[in-house]
Amino acid sequence: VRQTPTQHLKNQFPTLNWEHELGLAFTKNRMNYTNKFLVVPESGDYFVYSQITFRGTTSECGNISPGRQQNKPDSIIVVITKVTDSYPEPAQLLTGTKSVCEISSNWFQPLYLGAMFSLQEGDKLMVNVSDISLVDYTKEDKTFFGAFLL
Amino acid sequence: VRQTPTQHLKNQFPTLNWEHELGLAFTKNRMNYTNKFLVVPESGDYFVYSQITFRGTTSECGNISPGRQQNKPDSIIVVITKVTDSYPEPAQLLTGTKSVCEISSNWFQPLYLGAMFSLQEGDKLMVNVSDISLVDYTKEDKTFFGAFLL
Amino acid sequence: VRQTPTQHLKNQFPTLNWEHELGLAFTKNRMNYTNKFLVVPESGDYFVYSQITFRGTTSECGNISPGRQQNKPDSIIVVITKVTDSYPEPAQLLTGTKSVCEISSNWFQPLYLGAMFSLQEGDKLMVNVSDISLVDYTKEDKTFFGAFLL
Amino acid sequence: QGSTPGSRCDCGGDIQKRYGPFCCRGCPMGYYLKARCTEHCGDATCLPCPQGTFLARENHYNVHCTRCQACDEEASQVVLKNCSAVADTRCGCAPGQLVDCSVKPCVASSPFRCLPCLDCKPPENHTPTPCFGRDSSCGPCLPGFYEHSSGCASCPT
Repeated sequence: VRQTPTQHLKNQFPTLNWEHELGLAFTKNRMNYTNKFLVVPESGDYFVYSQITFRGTTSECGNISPGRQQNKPDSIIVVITKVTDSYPEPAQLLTGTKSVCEISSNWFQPLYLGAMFSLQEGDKLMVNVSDISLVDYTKEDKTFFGAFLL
Repeated sequence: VRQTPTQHLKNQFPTLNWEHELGLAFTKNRMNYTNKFLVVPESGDYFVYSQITFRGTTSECGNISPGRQQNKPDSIIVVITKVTDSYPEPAQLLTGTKSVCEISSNWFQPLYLGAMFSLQEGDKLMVNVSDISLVDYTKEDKTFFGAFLL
Repeated sequence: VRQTPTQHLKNQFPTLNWEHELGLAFTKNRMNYTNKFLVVPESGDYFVYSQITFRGTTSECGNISPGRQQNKPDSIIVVITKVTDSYPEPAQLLTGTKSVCEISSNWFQPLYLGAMFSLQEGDKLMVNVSDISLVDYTKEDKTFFGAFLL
Repeated sequence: QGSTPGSRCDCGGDIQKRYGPFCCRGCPMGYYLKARCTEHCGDATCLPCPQGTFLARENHYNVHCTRCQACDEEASQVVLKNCSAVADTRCGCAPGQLVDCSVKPCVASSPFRCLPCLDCKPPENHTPTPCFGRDSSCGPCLPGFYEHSSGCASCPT
């Protein structure tokens, strides 16, 4: 599933939009992808995973001068979220969160997540990130999202 | 499985204690959790995984002054260990080890591990970390541990 | 599978060589390992994963002096690549890429990758890294590579 | 290959282990369990650990041997003791080199690299200090000598 960045839900991290048919991406066994969500076709235990590669230029935090006070770091966050009809609020299933305070001119790093969950038919899975502008969506082997029934 | 930190085995990294019934945590198919261990119910190939989110304040290493000598980093380590009654010593199955030398006022980062192993009925799996005080156990989507039969 | 470093294909990152029978390593169900490749025994959906622990001493980038300009970072890269008879070029299935600019005297960190792919009988999987000399091959729980049929 | 013949056989202690109807004696160090015993109080079938693996404990029932660790050549480590069927590889530093732990705090399993000992000139003027103790200095000068740049010079008389 390849990602094209789009802002989505209010007062929540932006949701990534994925491409699900080209290249390595595929959906089968009625696992469906619509409007930013992987839709669970049948109840069961699923292994859900994602990697997001982030990249950015150095921020104020990495800008060190003699005698300076230590700065607060920036951060990169990825959240795999479940939306279900049975409950009005999304549930955060998996969160990868890392501080970023790099002294180099630019930086890049991946966050990987994966775990097993009991999901219900019709549950929807999405990926939210702290800042879409930091997501490296250029190649599907660096940023991806998937789930399979165990 | 949510984690509540407790010191455990001598001359070995401390073992994490997990909560295994509330929220996203569950055990099924006779996979049992007792006294810090996931207990393997039947011999077979299992995918074992864990993510530990660490967080800390900056250490001496990140405290840089002009012309200083480079400091040695701290480190964060997570080990998934197997204990079996067929051999008197635990076996390290998976190890995530990362150096930490942050210049920011504080830092946080996850270590993720996952792989397939041939396990015997009765084998026990536990998670050890280099320093329990650095583990972010506040949310189950950030720090988790699981295994499933393939 | 343990790794012993060897250079391999032209104009491509070096390919890691693995040991596949000792300790925790094993192959079964006709999954075969020959000459740096895991060979897919039957067509189907496979979960493919690897962790590479990298370690190094600090580079120029981490060498900071007052009023200095920000340096370009080094990088560590791991790629799980598929080689198939049906197409003359390898396909990059998974890539972990991280910038490295550490101020400490040395550093070490893992990159983990894992995802599901539809593979054909006879497809071959290998792991390439940006710099073999940075790979920590000393223990099998830190650097590993595997795949299983779903 | 079995372990301690003629000992008590009641599966009670840790000498034997119950496998179904039988009490089996385990395998000695350096061997892994190939097959369980097929008669009460019999010996398990044990085979030697393959090259590159070991098992250090007696009377066990492990079906795999543990892989030997490798020494980190990039960190100038050397093999102090090769892996055998009963003990893991022991890695360390060559003579004239000191163990430099890669992290702080340093624990037994911490990564380390080997650094050349400081070349203390002239050695005869220095209190002899084992290499590993000379983390960053050559040690005090002998009486009648004083620290001078990187060596010990004789005190003016």
